[in-house]
Amino acid sequence: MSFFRLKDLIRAVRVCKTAADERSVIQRESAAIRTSFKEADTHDARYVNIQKLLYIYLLGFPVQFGQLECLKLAASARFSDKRVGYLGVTLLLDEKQEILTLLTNSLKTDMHSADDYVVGLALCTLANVGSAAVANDLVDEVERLLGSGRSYVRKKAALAAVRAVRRSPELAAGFVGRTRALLGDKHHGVQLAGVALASELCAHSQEALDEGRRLVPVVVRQVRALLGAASAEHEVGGINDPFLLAACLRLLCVVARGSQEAADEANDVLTQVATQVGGGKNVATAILYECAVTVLGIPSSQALRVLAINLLGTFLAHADNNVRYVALATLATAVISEAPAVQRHRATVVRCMADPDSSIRRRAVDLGFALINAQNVRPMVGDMLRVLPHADVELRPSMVHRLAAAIALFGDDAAWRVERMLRVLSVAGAHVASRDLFKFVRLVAGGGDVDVDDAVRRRAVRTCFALLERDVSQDKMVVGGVWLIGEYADLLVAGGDTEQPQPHAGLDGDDLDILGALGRPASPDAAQPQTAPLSLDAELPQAVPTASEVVRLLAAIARSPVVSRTARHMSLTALAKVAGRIADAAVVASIRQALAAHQRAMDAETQARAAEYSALLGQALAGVRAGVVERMPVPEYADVAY
Amino acid sequence: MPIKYFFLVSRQGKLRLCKWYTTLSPKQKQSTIKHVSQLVLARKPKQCNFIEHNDCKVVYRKYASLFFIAAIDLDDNELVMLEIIHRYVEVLDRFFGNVCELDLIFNFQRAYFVLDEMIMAGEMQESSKKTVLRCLAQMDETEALENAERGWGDINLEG
Amino acid sequence: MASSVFLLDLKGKPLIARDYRGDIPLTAIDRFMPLLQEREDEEGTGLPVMTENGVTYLHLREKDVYMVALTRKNTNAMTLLQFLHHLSKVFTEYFKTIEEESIRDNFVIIYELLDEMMDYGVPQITEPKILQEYITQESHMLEITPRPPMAVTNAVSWRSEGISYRKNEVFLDVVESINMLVNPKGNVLSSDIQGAIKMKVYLSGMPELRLGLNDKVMFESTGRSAKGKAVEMEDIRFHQCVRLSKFESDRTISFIPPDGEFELMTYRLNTQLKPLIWCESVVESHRGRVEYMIKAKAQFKHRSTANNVEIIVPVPNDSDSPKFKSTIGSVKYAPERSAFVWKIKQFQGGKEALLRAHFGLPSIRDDDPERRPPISVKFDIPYFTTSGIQVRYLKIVEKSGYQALPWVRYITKNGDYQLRMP
Amino acid sequence: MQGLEERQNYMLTFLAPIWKVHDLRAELTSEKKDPRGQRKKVAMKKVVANMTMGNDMSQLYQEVIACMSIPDLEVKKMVYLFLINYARARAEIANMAVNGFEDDVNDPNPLIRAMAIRTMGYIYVDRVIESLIDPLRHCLRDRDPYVRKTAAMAVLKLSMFDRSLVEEEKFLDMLKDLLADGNPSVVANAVAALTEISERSPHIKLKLNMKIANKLITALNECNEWGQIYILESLMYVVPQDTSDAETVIERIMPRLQHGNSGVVLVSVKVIAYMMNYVAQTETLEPILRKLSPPLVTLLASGPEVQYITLRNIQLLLQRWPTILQNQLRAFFCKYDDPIYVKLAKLEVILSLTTEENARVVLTELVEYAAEIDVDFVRKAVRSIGRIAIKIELAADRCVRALLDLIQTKVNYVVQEAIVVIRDIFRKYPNRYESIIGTLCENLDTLDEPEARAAMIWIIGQYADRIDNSDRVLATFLDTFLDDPAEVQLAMLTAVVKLFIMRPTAGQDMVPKVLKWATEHVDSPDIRDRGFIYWRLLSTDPEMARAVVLADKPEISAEGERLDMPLLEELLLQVGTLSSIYRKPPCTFIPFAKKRVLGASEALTRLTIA
Repeated sequence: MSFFRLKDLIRAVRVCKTAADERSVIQRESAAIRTSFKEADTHDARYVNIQKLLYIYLLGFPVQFGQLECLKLAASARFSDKRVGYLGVTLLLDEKQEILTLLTNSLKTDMHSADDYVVGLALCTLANVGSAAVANDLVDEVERLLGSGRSYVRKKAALAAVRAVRRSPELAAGFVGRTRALLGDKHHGVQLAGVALASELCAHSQEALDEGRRLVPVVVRQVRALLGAASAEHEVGGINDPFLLAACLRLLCVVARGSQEAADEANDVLTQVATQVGGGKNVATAILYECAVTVLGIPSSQALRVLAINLLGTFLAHADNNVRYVALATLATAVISEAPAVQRHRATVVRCMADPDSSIRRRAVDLGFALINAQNVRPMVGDMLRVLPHADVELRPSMVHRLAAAIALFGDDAAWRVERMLRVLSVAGAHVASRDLFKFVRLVAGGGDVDVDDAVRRRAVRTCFALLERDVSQDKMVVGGVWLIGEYADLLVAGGDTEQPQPHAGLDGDDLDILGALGRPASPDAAQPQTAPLSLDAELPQAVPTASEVVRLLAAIARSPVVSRTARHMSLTALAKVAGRIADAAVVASIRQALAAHQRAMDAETQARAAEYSALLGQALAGVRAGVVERMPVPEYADVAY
Repeated sequence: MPIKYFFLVSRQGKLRLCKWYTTLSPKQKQSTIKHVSQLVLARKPKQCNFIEHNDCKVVYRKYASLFFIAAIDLDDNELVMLEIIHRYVEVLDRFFGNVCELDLIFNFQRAYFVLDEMIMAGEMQESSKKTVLRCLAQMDETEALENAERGWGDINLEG
Repeated sequence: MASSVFLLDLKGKPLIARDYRGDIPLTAIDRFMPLLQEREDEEGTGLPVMTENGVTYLHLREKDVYMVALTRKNTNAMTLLQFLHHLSKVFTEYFKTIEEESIRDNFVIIYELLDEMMDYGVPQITEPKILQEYITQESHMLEITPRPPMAVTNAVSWRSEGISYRKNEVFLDVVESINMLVNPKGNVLSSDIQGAIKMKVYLSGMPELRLGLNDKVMFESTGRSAKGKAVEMEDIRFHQCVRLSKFESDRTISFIPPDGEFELMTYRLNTQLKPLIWCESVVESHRGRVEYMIKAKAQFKHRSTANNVEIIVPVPNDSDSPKFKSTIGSVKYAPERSAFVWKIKQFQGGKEALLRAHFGLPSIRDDDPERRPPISVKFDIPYFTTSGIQVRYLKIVEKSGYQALPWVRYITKNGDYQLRMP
Repeated sequence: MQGLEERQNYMLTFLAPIWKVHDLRAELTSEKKDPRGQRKKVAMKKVVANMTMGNDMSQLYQEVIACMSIPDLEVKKMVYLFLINYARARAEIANMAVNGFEDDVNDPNPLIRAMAIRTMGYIYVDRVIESLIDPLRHCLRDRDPYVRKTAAMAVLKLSMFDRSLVEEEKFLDMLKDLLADGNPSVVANAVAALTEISERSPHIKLKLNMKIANKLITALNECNEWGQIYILESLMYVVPQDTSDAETVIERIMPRLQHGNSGVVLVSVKVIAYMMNYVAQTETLEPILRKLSPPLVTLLASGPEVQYITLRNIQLLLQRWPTILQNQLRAFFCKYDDPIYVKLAKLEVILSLTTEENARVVLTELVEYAAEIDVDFVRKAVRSIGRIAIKIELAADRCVRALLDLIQTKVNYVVQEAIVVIRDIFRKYPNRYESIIGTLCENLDTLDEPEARAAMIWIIGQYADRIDNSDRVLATFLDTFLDDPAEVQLAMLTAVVKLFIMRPTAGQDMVPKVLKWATEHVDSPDIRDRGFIYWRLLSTDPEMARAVVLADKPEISAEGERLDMPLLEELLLQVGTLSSIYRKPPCTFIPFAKKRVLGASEALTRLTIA
């Protein structure tokens, strides 16, 4: 009782004007197909129904009920039924489903078929959805078919073997001996599949890797042959079978990694590729790029490495974004081994960090971080801080983490490190990981690898106070700031210090008003800042509050509906610490009052703290209070290295 | 270089073909396609043809109103992937004769057949257009014969 | 107010983009779909208000089109959403339906409308009838360019001058929709009556209308003892043509109506009602099949009859091979709604009906837990209002002094009528 | 037309060349006969279509501006649209268009004059703005109200470009004059412009006296729905000096609650709620509150978006005036097809409306919700059952029973959610339900959510002396301590210390271990602090430690989750805005948002902390 032929179904869907109409057509048809599966048990009906189901599947509607039917259709004697049936299997089923094992028998039978195309369908199904179990059951057939007289079958068998080995690595041993013949095959398709198989095997067994290294001369010969002769059948943009050529280069990279001997054997042919291929088309660039990756990935000669880096350098200047992207990505991996050569491109990389294309930006940021070293850390961290507020949101956590690492690794000046980290926190505190925050806190406390004195701490905590007064939207800024304010409350409010607080640079609400964001044409910046950005050139703001202002801020954070629970909890502990540091009766009283507000809190941890600290601040415990919350020991454990 | 998945999506975001070479749950598949198409559709013409998504490199190229999208490993060669996509388009072009989106809409299953002759297990299996087209022609002939036996020879052969 | 307004297709691609303030880059709209999907439930309904990076996205979905307003301010969300609603009403009036296609085909006039309906993101005028007077689909040469109609700036912003009919008539429909939520035990959880008085006005000139109802509050305030039954309306909302202060002071409903069709007022009565149509259901699930027994009862006066009754009973999404047996009416499987629909053309008060249904289920099924949608019922009962509301008079005065005829109809029908299943 | 193009796209062959901008340029400059500009009009449509799709058409500006002279209104509008899109960013485009504008502002047709003023205001380019100033002054006094109301908006635009310019050129004064304009729509736009300018400006503070307020309220009757909204919004700037002023405004606004536009209704609610702050006597307030309820319930009959905003605001109003919406509970029961965000918002309101009388009905309904399949909704339903237990003592027994039944369903997230709320019930009713701890402990292995783990640990620690094997049970959480999230670690820290204080021998192995981990192996400064504080307490004086750790904890209050009073007060001034939906002050998500405060007045009665 199905309504449509396939063509009619597609037409019926295409005339639907709304998603609701489409859904209704599909649901009606699906119900009809389900009923038809139960009522008409013929392959003819199935052949049509499954094609329709595949279309329905493509539209995103559920079709699990057709899975068994695909298996049934694949078992039909007709080629056309098998073709649709197996296609259904590969699309509607996957290796995790148990019913897939029901398929093993049909696959086995079909692999013995006299018709190459039937054998091909079975191999293709195995290669695309085979599970470890199915692969193990059929490995004998696959091995046998590798020796088929037909290249059509051999290439498919080799790729089925790739899948088998991926799912069941212990099968690798059985195929190692077959690669030489495959690589030497005169048919390109078989060679291509052979290279894939060889690469896959190398990932799973040392034996295969050894064999692979013995095959280097074969691969080199192959590459040379491709560079030499032209073949109309396989040529693309002036290059003879670039697919095979790239695969061969990739295989060389796999086998010659960590083998000087293999690398030496490949040296000449790689030089030949790097110098001979050209023409500026995508396909030529693709080969050069593959070649450069191989050169840099194996212990190749210094001359060749320089050649590769220079090649990538020219890519970086290319007008085509694809080529620039590739260059940025590859240079990032080469920084470690070829640092000075790559450093030359720093300015370009920084420019790319502001590229309109987010893909380019992302790669440039990666490379930028890889480039940071002790010499350039200050300008580079500055560049990164400038980029950070405009970076894609999903990129920020990793940027922030790497910034923290770079600041810690290469910054030798404590004050500078603290200042930069405060900027990171104030700009992107929402994205800072707990671990990085902890390392920052530890640095300020004096547990880092550089000396921090009270002058630095004082500046830090006063900055925190000023920053938290203007903005509590960056969680880790709040968490870290609250901790510092509690721990160093004495430094924060104490008089008699030599440093004069800086005027609040750029904080005046009036002149920052809307004009920046509104009067001018919209810039990407306009979408970003929650508050006016702190200029990198201006000093961070500082404040020297009174004790009661400190209490007021902490109490406000404890009550704030917008901060995280952790920040709220910590502000209570910070209040307790302030009471320990500043033994002024009025201050203690105001803190007790602030704590009292949380004694009935719904949040259990908040309530516990409020109650505990209230008790601690009571008369009875006045003598020990300061001792209990005195300055915390400096954290010193080993596992905080980057 | 194993391809992880390959799909075709129209400028309106309609899925035209989709093939998975890695195993994911149906929900993961759906959300991947949704997200990746969204990212790709939002790209401007001059931007590069690569984006990153969930530890994959997504390589795409637009032909007329249709985007061809493939995901590969981060260390795979994205420029070669562009060539593979183009090769697939060339074969489709010969197979259908001046192929357009409409051909693929009405003959989506045949687009899968073509793909299966070029890529298996995520690996490229044949670099000769001629070979692919010859094999497809022979299989289609068998299918046509069998359909004629069933008495409805017209089904499925014309768009 | 709004910085920009977008119409998007289902995938989030802009069909129309109108930037009013230039303080949000147009690319910000690219974040709309990802944001929506992050917070979307299974039906695809995401929060109507979302903020990211200081940019707020307010939206409605109208069929396959998202209407989105962006703002950077702490805008009045209700006002903006109402504007989007009106926008969709105007578009419907202009293009019949709001679909991707109709929008693509009419983008020039849509831009004109957007320019006129909102200035600098501040809503201006949203009366379709008036807009149609000077923003039309035919093209204008400048020498015969229209001028802004008086109504755009007038106190009576919904009616143009100079309307004329040969036959002056007014049709009044009093429609009461019954909202009902019943638990599986048959207890009414909530129920109310949503009434509406809809009008079709074909009157010349600028007529003054006055409508009298059996409104209890008015009867009491005027110290009149009600002749018949008086009705106490819980809450009333009026079309903008009704003089609200006049109503507030003496409960008179007086107004100059718009031309053509409109909804004059809605009212609500919050009374505990017995379900007019009540269904009892028994469901038996087995492996591979599921069976239903439904008993329906018309619980209203014998002399009334419910017409076009539809009882919609949900079934699993993947049901197949339906079989039905019923004492009256016809039953049909509606896979597109994942339900079967039992239609009874005429269901007389006090009567009962029975239905049995049987479905097959496939062997491989989705293992997600199943939703439990309620049974819903549709019906209409003519010549009857549940509340007892009556139109006592409709006075029509126009300075030309013509006579006009009012016609009144009453009907009760289902509103949101849900019976939860066991 | 573009639709057609879209359809043709399916037919474009993949390997065909792509269509380019220069084709359009050719069409726009075509020499072919085109007396009425109809060909160019088609080309212009293509330009606009491309612009809409995000393709950059700005290169065509010379050709497009040339089309300004085509005598066709539609073409003119398209050219204007083009200018709005591109001229802001490219001054050369704007400069070229100025001549055309100058002709149009003097056009005899008011439609054209207004359009030119409107469009120029959109183009923030010095040259255009300069040439706008004089015509704008004329237009503000134009004989046609349509032009005047458009000009009022242009002043707003101008102020966004250059605030001082507006003040220097006396445009603000002209706007103020327009408040007395005879035409209601002009008044409305002037009000809208003035309020927004003042909201943005640091030194303009809008304050309306009762005389103006009364005038504006009178104009309400004549305005269209949008104008009414602007006028009503402006009433938030009236600070009543005595109760009678406030009462007058409320009385005169009241009819607006019957308006068909939900925006008008909600903004009226806002003004009334605001004015109620200035009405002292509670007996006057009661009838007002009674009148507010029905319109709020009616708003729930609208689409889900309107429902959502209404619900979020109802929740605010309820916190301030708990008697509002009495007996309306059932209107908030969830419908099957309500979107999840509406359901969640309804649950909050249901909870607020629950009283001793209706608790039973509510509980039945919540248990029903807990059996649905949407995880967020189910969780919130379970949580609400716990909240009701805490809020209404009489219902507590029944709630606890319902929660135990839910735990028996073994649906993992339901169990975990139930354990969390049971911990809170323990904190509200100590020594009443401890007998159920055994049942809770049966589910130890299934707890994988931090909150549930923390709750369970809290329960064990709190009753360490009553649970026989509390040390062993607690020890089962030890293995994962270092991998647990902070929330669980904190709970564990406190629980272990409690155990030690109550049963020193049972806890003596665990305490040093956990304290050592907390202070040396956890990378949270907070947990370290907590660890050291406990450590120092225990090592100084165990009795003192007991006094602190087991310090009296008052019963938690159901009000615990209510908003802070000052915040509530601020949010109630924001009814209907984003701020009211997010329940955050505007300045937390909008840069430079002005804070709204209740204006000082003798009549002001502040809400005090209950």
